[in-house]
Amino acid sequence: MKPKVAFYWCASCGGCEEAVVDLAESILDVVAAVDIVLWPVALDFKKADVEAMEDGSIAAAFINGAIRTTEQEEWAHLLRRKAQTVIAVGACAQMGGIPGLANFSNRAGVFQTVYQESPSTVNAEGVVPETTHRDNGHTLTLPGFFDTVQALHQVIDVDYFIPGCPPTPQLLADAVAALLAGKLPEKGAVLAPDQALCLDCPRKDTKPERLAISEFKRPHEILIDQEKCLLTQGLLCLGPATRSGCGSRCIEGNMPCTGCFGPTSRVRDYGGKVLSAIASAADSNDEDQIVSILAGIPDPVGTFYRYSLPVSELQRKRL
Amino acid sequence: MPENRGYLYFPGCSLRATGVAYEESLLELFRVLDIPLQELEDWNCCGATSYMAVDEGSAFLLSARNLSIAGQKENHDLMPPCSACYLVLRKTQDYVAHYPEARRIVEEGLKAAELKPFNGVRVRHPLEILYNDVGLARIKAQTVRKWQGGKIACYYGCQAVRPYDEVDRPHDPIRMDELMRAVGAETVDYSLKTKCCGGSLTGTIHDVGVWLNYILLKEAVRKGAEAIVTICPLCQFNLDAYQSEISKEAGKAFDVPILYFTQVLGWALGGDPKALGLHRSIGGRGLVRKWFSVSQEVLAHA
Amino acid sequence: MLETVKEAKNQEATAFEPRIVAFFCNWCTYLAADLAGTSRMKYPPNARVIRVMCSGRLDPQFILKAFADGADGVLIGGCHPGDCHYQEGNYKCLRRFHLLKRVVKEMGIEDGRFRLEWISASEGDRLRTVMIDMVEKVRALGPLHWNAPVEEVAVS
Amino acid sequence: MPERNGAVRVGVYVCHCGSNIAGIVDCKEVAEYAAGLIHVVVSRDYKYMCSDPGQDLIRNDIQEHKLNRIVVAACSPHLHEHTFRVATANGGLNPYYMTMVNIREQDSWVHTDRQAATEKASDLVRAAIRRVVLQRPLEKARVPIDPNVLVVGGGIAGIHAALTLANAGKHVYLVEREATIGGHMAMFDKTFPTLDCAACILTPKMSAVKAHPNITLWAYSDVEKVDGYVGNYKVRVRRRTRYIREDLCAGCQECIEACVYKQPKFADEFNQGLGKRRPIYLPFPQAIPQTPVIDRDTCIEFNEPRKIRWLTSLSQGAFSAPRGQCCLSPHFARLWKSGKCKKTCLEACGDRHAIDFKLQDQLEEIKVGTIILATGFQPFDAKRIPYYGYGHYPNVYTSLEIERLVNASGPAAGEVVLRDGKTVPKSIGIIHCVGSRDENTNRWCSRVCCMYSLKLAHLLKEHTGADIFNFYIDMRTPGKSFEEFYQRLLSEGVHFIRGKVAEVTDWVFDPSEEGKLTLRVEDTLLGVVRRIPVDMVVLSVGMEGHQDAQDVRRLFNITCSTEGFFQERHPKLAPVNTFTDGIFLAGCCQGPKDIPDTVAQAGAAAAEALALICAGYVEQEPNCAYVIEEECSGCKTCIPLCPYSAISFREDNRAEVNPVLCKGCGTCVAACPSGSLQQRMFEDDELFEEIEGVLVHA
Repeated sequence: MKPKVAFYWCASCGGCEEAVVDLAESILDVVAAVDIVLWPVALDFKKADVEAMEDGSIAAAFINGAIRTTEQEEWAHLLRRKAQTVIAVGACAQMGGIPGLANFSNRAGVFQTVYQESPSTVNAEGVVPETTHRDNGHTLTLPGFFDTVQALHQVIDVDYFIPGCPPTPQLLADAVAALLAGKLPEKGAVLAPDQALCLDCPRKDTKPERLAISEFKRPHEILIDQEKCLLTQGLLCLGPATRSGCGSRCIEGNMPCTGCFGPTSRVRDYGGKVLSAIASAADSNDEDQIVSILAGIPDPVGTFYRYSLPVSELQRKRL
Repeated sequence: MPENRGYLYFPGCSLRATGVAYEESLLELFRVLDIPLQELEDWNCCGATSYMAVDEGSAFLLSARNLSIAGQKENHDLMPPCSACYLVLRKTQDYVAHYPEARRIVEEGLKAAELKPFNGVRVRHPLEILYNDVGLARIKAQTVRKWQGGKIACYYGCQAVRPYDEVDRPHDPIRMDELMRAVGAETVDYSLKTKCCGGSLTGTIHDVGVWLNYILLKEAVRKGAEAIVTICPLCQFNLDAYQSEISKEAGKAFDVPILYFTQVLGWALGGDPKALGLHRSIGGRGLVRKWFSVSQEVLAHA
Repeated sequence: MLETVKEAKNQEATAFEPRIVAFFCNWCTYLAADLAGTSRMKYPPNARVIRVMCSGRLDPQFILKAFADGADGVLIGGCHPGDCHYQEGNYKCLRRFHLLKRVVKEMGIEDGRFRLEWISASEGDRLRTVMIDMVEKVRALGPLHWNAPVEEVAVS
Repeated sequence: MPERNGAVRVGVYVCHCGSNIAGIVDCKEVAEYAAGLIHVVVSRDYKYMCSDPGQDLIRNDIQEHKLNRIVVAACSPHLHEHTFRVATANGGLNPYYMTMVNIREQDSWVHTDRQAATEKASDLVRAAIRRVVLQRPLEKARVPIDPNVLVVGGGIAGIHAALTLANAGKHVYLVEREATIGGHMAMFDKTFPTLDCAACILTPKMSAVKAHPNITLWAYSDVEKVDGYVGNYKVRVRRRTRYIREDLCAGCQECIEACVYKQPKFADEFNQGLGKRRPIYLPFPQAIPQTPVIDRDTCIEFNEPRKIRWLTSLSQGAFSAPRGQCCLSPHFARLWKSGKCKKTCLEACGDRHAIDFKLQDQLEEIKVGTIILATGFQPFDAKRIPYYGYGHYPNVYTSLEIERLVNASGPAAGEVVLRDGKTVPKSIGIIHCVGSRDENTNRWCSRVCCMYSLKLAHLLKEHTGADIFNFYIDMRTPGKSFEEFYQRLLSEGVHFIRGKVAEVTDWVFDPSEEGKLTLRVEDTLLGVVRRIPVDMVVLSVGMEGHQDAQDVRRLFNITCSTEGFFQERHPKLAPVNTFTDGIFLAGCCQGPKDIPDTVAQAGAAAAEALALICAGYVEQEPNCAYVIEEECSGCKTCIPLCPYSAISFREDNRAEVNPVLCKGCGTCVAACPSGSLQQRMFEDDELFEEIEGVLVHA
């Protein structure tokens, strides 16, 4: 009998699901090899079906997305109960990802933006979501909305992580293969190489031994050289701090690395570390000059914690 | 500052009383130099003398008001010729900048009076202005009456040079000497140039005050000076007014002209002798007449 | 963890005593602190000093970690510019400090809680002054206690 | 984590340091608190941990209780870290399994609240325990010591240090800025309190330096660059040219006599400008080396190019003086008509050909293992106190001028006369503490002024028989037979007036003061203000660090105390060491001191250098950075950050740290974006534990 596999999505954009679909033909091998018991984005299952399953009866649950609502939290716990192995898929599940940037605000702030201030919103009577709403005799309910976004492992015990925004189909396929072959590494591992991107970078030979940045540029400001190391062009490429395994696709696309694969295993606070590396390259010993060079980085938190704010040391903004 | 823009002129009480000659000669000098002076409108007592001794707080407030008015002018160079005015105005700025208590008093006071803070005001003594802004070169160049009078002892007194060192070197000031030499005068090495003139002692502990002036006169004469030139109305008054009394006390007749440096400069640069307040001199009138070739009648109408 | 939370609580209950983590370089500021000691200068006991060889060793992660674990303030002490025992370490520290300061501030930690001071081995008195000043400023800002759990009520 | 180093058994030791710590910190409570923490097997408090019994305690516990980690809470690690590492090693443990907690300098000595201080101590101990658990066993690296020594400064300190080392068979490079060695001592006449002649005791040592086979003497030279580290310093020295070749010059000084200037006419620096010299001169008769110097600024030969420069500046209008009206002395103007110098000195030198106007500065690169700084002091500039009239009244002198004046070989051949060159002073006032113990100038006591003022009082009395008044604040005569010397002076009829002189002035109050300088002073013993007229005033100026002390300090990477004197490693226990290993201090560059103290300190500095040289190697803290290869991505972030270029980039895209070049600052480690650069003794995880430790109660 084929091992049972579940896919679930929490706070995410769906890109990780795309990655699964992007397995293309080889998805058939997967389907052939495993028995998919849950995949809301593609097939219609009900929560009750899953609840009905025996605990631990699912071989592996692939969960993408961050946890930001009570429903997502419940599902996470449910799947943890039913699955032998839980694999956090993608930057959101692993680190909070883009949704994690909401930790710069809170529920009230988010609602304010989404239901009041966003330019496309017309909401004169200021309706905001409520967890329960009575309407002529009927009670409608919505999941609760947390102030703080969390990564999956901050809510349940997670066995493995597949990084990326989204992960490459290759990484997914490898993970599944390893699962089937029972060749998964020790618990807690990130299923990608434990080295920074520079090692794989096609432009690595163009990076000078003594990098000194006197002005930071943003991609839209300059004509980016296709060959040269992006940092030497003054672009904030986070490759030096970011785990490899993505096949340096952004670099190939002539765009700097934004760090979606997260840090390597020894780094506790991705943002802090990459900040340190970047700031150290500021080409001045004069305080005022240093400040003005670094002013070329308009949004340090958004830049360095783009995918990892919820798992950073500070986790969220203190409002 | 750009001298063409001129200066805010703060007369203070002395220059309208015992020190009228100072004001007259100062105005004449700046006229000759073609540097506009604008009198600070609605100025009040600088807060020096009794106030500073009795109640610093109110002294600060008094001078703060003057500073505040000056602060609203776009010309921020405030020129008090009287050393006492200079010191208290300068001191007020300093204390407000460095002592929270003083700042509190002044800020509250100004607010109560609906006055603005006096940021950016520069308090500047005419000696330093003539030396730095006008400069020896121009003084030399504009000298039309080379000094023919006797040797001069330059006497700076205390308040203009201490504790602040912006007017001149605190212990051995030299700028007045250089200005005098610039117009051809010979100055003596006057070791008492910053010693005490008695200040208000002449009014309170009279004989001590007089005694101090006796020392100043005696040494100046010993050094061969025929006149003493001052930058401070109080110094000038003490040295000038008590000469006869001192002469009696000391049994040694003093008849020394006590001039303002602005009188000497004003005359040298071609100012109108009548406008220099020379007729107000008490000591050494003979010499004054001789040196400044001032006619009898000018002196007469004193 | 809970310990600190409890403690944090009853700290607020009683008079608030700021917890300050101080990272001092071995050659200047740490020695200044020793000198303050040998000179018997007195300053408040709120700081816990962690010695590193050079302010250049300071990984921003350390500062973030200190705040995350409940520090009300973090003080970095290094050699004066031009005086670094390792020639330029303090400049590297300065570069990181300015970027990190912005991050920390955006995360809602007030300026006064995170300071970089140049204190040479001979400036025991300056060390004392800085300590006193820092403690007072942080005391005025009140507790930070980042590690105190935030109540999550998931209802709108 | 702990498992990595096997089951961890920590021993904690809290030192009372007598009452130094126990007076404020409740050591017992701290020890008890520690006893309750995880991994702690033994926890004790003890009166003196650094004492033998204290160290035995550690050793025995290690064996008895199978301890494998040690935490000692005591004084600053800068004081006793080594002691306790040894104690740990004696117990059979790797010394780096020990960590120290500073609860004296940074706790008990600076705090007053017992409870708070105790809590602080407990926090720090807790952090140390958590840290020590992770500490790795380490070995010290050995660096060989180059036996050659560089001594900077050829005053009595440098001379004595150099000779001591040379006599021990070590090679010494002695570099002196001036044209001769001898420093200030060579200018002195007699030395207190014994009154033996300075020259008589100094010049033999100077010649010894010149003659010594183990000493390379480079006078008229500057140290320009210092690289490397203890045992292996690379130094570049610029030897300014004298235009006379030391190797060819026989020191006959005929060239000096032969100079076109029949009469010396330039201010003579060595004699404080009281005498005159020629453009080609020897600072003083016994100067070492005995090679004269040709002074560019005053030698005619070098003034031709100057003329050209001057004329061009004229044409560029940089100079306002109208043409023809020459701003230089008529003497120069004449020369320009007459053209270049006749070079009579060359003729005098004859076929020795020692003089060569084309000579250039020479650069010497040397390797030394240790360096002794003996750069001395500069006398306080008396002009900074205008009311004492120095530079204004001709007859106000500085003490150094008087030293030259009373000196038999001085400008006046020992004749003490006023600046008019004839009058012998009948009354002399000596003002102490000029530029010392003074809020307006220097706060510190210069230590020697009282004694040398007494000496000068004695000498001046001897030379002139004048009435001598000493004006002092306090008479400070600590030192062997110093007080006795003071008593002797009292009996010699010298007047002593206790009070700070208010001013030196020429204003006459009563006829007796006519033509004299009057000192106004409050006699604090009589409680009256006095006016004392004298013919001559002597200002006993204090000692300051050289004005370029800051540059020198940076050059050698050592620290200056706030007064501008170089800072010793420890005020009591390491007075000649600096915080830079292998660099030592001798003499007044470290602080004001008299000749005996200076010589003693120079000897000590030499001994410290010898200690290193004889050991042959120095052990380096194993705190250098290292790369975890399999995790390094070769991003090169670290490479430019290393001030010592210790990091190189390998073929296989990995960074590599050269442990010999690495000084262990850890700057690269903090920057490594993948955490694959680490620093021994300061590993990330150790520091994270420590941070958590001080904050989070276990």
